[in-house]
Amino acid sequence: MADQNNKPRQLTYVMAINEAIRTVMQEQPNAFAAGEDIGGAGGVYGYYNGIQEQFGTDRVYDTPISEKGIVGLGVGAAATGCRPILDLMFIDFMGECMDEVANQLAKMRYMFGGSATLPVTLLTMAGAGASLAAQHSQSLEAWLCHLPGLKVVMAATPADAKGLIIAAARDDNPVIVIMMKTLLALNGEVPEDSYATPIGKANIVRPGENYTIVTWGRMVHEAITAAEQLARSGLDAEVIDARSLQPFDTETVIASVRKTHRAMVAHEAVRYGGLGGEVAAQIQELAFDDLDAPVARVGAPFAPVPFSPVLESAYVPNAETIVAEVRSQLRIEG
Amino acid sequence: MADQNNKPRQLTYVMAINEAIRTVMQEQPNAFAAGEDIGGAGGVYGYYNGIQEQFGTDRVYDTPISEKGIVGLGVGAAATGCRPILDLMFIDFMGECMDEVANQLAKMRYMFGGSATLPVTLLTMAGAGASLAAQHSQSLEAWLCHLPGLKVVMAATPADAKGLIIAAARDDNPVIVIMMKTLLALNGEVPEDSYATPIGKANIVRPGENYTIVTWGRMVHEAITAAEQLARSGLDAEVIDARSLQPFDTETVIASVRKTHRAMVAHEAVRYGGLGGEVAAQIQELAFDDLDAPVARVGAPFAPVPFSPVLESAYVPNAETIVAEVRSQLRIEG
Amino acid sequence: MFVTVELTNDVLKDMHRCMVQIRRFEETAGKLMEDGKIPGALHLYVGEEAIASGVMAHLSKEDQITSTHRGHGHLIAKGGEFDRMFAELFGKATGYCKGKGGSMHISNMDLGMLGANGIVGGGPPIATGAAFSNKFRKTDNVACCFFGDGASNEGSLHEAANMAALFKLPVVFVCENNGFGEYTSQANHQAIVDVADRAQGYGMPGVIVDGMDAVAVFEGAREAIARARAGDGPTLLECKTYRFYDHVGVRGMGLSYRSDEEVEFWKKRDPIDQFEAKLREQNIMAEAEIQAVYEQVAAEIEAAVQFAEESPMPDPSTITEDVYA
Amino acid sequence: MFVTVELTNDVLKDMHRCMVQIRRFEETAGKLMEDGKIPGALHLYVGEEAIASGVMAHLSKEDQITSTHRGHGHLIAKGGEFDRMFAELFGKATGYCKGKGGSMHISNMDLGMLGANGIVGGGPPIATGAAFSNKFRKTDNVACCFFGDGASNEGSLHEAANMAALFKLPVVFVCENNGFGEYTSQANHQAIVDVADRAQGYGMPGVIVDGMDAVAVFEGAREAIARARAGDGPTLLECKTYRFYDHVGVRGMGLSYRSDEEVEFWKKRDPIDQFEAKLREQNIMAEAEIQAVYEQVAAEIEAAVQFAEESPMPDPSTITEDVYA
Ligand SMILES: Cc1ncc(C[n+]2csc(CCOP(=O)(O)OP(=O)(O)O)c2C)c(N)n1
Ligand SMILES: Cc1ncc(C[n+]2csc(CCOP(=O)(O)OP(=O)(O)O)c2C)c(N)n1
Ligand SMILES: [Mg+2]
Ligand SMILES: [Mg+2]
Repeated sequence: MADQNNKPRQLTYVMAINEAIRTVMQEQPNAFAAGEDIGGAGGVYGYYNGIQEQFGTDRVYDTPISEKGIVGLGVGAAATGCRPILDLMFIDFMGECMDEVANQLAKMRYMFGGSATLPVTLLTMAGAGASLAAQHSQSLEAWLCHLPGLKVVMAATPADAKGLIIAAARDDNPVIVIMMKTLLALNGEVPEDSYATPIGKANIVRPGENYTIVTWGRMVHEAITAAEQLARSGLDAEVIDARSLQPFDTETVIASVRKTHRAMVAHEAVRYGGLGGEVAAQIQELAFDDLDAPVARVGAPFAPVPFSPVLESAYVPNAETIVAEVRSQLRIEG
Repeated sequence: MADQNNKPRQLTYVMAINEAIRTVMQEQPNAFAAGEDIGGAGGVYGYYNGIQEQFGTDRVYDTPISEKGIVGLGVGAAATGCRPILDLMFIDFMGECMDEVANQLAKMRYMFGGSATLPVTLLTMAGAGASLAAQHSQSLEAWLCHLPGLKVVMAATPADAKGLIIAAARDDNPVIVIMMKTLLALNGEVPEDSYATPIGKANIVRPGENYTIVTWGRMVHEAITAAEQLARSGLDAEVIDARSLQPFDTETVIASVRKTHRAMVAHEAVRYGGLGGEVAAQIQELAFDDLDAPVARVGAPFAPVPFSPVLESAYVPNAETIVAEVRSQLRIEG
Repeated sequence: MFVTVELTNDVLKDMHRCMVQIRRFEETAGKLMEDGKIPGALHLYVGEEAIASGVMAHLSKEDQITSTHRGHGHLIAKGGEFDRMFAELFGKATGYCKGKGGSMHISNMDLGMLGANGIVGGGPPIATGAAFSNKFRKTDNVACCFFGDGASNEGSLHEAANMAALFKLPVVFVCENNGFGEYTSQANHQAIVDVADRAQGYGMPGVIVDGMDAVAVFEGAREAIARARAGDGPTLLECKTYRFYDHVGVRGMGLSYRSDEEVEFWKKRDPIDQFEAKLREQNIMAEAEIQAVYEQVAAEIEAAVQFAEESPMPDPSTITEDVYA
Repeated sequence: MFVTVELTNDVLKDMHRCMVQIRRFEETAGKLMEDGKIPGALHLYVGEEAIASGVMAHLSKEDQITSTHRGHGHLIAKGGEFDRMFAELFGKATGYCKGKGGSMHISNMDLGMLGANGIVGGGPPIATGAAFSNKFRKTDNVACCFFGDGASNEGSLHEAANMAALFKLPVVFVCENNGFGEYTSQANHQAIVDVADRAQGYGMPGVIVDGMDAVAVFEGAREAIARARAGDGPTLLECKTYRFYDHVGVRGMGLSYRSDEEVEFWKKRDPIDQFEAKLREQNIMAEAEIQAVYEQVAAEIEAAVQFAEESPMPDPSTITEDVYA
């Protein structure tokens, strides 16, 4: 329902997820949801609240703690006519089901010469910042993007959380939707109708003239903050929320860099071996002559995520890290 | 034994692995080996031939087909005073034990504040070219290099196969030694004594003046062949076998690029999201002003590894792919 | 209750033909591999034919199976055609997977064959998913999951079996216990003799049958499949069997992991020989009729090999096709 | 045979003190979390104290344990000191893990406590490795692996249990069956009532004890540990128990996954209350002596919390330390 003043409706990220799942369940009779504690409990982060009540235990399943089993269930069900929505509570648990994700879900269609179709949507939560330590705070998108056969998207706003989940569910390919635990309470405008955020299309969230920041997930907000700070040094940064990491919208990024001549890729994942390397490599490959400075990268240091809040907050990249990196890249003083 | 003519001894890659394992078992009383079919059968690729006979069933264990169990066995045994040599037949099976590798083996020391020491050596076989299709042909080093706490090395020659395994076993950290199935029959000079190939040090396998190819694994040989072809176009390429992917010898690479001004990273893994992105990003970060052209990248196309030999041989990058990429990068005519 | 397949003479003859088809297909494939015509790894099903034949006698095209690295027999019993199978093994464009899968990924969705699998233990969670789908879509179809004794030690089977029992899914876990995982004997990979002992721990029945006797497999499968179709949940059906060839390929690697006596003992129990002896004894098939089967199968195979040989290789431009829908 | 620990009055008193220590530690930690002093997630062991106390009564520092996300009680029973434990929960530099691990990774190698684990099912393969090491290094030490009913459905347990039985390793798999994995009841996560039913499928004994009765746990553990030390292999020891607080933190989330009656039923079986009643009844400890324990523990905890509060935070420069040896 539109609100009384007819202002666009605001929704939290967590409620946007919830609404997206409800929408999908309504639109697709063959969709079912399965995951640990998503039924009676509504999920540990609450984004399944009320969904089992609404759609019944025939559509929403609490599963055993069996991540291989859950993903395998999705593969087998999808290959035989269902449209599963799977829940992997934390992306850190990907290790438990990486065979099912990498060797079955991603490859089955190809290995079978195109005869299998696997419309699986896998929702999972990533990111640090909640003092959950090394095994509950990772950003592992780089593993997944290296796997032909998967699509990978990451939602930075409530609107995209809803739109990307709906797009994933409508897609006939396996799509992994990465959500951010630190954004759950974030409020934002979310259209009430059913809509899909196109997969493969980046979003310019802050237009700018002379610097490009390519980023995703929570870091989108840090980048915007950083851009505002940088504006004071006369740098007008364009912030691009990549949103879709696989397929990646190289075109939008390159168009921006051709205009701005300087770029950075920023993500929360460990810097070494992160997807930022891929993006930086692409930028210099395709816009080499346009670059006035090397493409900078921001990511977490080469260590697991520490528990202690003082360590964790120094570990996780943020607006300050971005600003500092830009300054050092462009040799801007203080 | 040195051979009669006092020529340096030649050994195949597979026999070099075998000799390395024997050396380690001899040097380290707390070393044991565990893996599928490595005992009685000597391993599916034969590199364990005779080792159980020599060291006994108390040191060399056939395990059940339980990859999580195998890696977990290594973690628990290493943390309590053993020096396990684990065998993961194919790197493709990493998905089965990624939790144990990523969340336990790599992180235990850090999570425990430095109190646990995990001298685990994990041997595994990678690469395409044997018509083994999508689940037995992958190159997944990128997953592993993104994990703080692990070291990752890759052997391109018999001498390095031996030296890197010995180095891994002497290291007090978890080291993953990636071997290449298509190199098993490769002959090369291998010193008879016990020696460690330093982890963290790249190897300039072909010095050159005006082009740098950074590569690893089987592609080292393809790069050398490519360099010879390129020499005919007046390009004198330096070929660097990175050898150690984590830690990575950035210094050697950058020194080369400062000299040559043009560079490429080539690997067998899928190009998108491969470690080549990281290396290309580093090169342009650290040697931007030295670069006369964008850093090029060669890797497999964005698809799983196909079975059919005609498809597979077109899929796997080789010397021709490298040459073609260099030509297009430098806009050299055919 | 669902009507189950009865063991009529026609069914017995079908099972016989199926076993002969598998045997001849595998022997031919083995030779073609040795001749260098089939690349890659080939895991032959020879010796274990009674299992695929006995189980698949109960299944329609709408029922699903998941297979293993040793999957040709399962596909043949599920209705796979020789020509497209050989074409796949040859890596040809006309193969079931357009040459992209090969032996370890041979599959046909239209026949409900959800793939051989290069990952030991890859099948059980997928079969459980298919069974889930059967129930969710309110069909009375059943999924049968083939796996080996070696695979029984993978965590994937544990998770799938528990989930299948919990949700009472129409799936039958068929353990093809041939006593070895590659070169490692069962005694060296688990401390139990009967994999069926694990069933109780999931809350499902565990049944053991002679996997060299197609009728015994048929009867065991009948009950398990009926139970599944009736909505009473999964069964673990263990079939004791033996593979006559090496783990991969035809000839042994010169390894002494199996004694000659052991191999001989099992070869005396050849599932086809035993079955034919009974067919003759009970006057179900005369010798000539049996021979006719061999001749027909030989002709089919010859034509199929020719089809495969003459088929075109896939075009390299197709490498990046079929990655996404 | 190894001499096992006898159930002397001193042992009973130690077990009592241990349970009180755990209870008070957890209650204090819960309060400190609610006061915002402990960040992150805290899974409290209240209600399950009899298990850690009863099992650990048999272990020396050289014996190892692997724990779970609910690990404080295991560490305390293994000899963990309150001050360094609180310091870790606070994220301080003086904590057992220098603030890098927190509640879910609390550990101490010197005490043979190979870590709480944020991964459900993370422990079993590691415990199996420690047991392997004990055998390999020819010690008579044993590893005890704690895991929950929910964790029993993870493939890791399956693989570890099979391997442990196969190699006859000195390990005891202690299932703390509190009837729930998070908010999902056992009936909704497995089709069996007794996790111990799974033991047979690995070739090891499965034993069930009352996990609210420290003496029953002690006796069950005695036999299992003796068996392990004697080289006769692993045992699955299932302890039926209940957690009194919520899955994470103290208060329920307003979820109705457990009825008030159920909670009340189990609270009447409080392991400490029951144990103290017996101690009094059998004149092993007088009320005053019992009260003295509480007072001592309270003082210890107070001092430890003060230590933790006054300890310095780790320096951000240490972030990249302890990654490699
Ligand atoms: C996850 C995984 N681990 C190991 C292998 C290598 N491998 C292929 S077949 C096989 C033996 C399987 O034994 P079993 O399940 O008994 O089947 P069988 O070959 O006897 O039919 C092994 C270990 C694999 N393909 N996948
Ligand atoms: C691999 C993995 N999956 C899921 C979780 C989330 N999780 C944490 S505790 C828990 C429940 C564990 O239940 P149980 O093993 O019975 O232990 P209990 O909490 O009851 O002591 C779950 C699902 C996790 N931490 N790790
Ligand atoms: Mg077998
Ligand atoms: Mg529990």
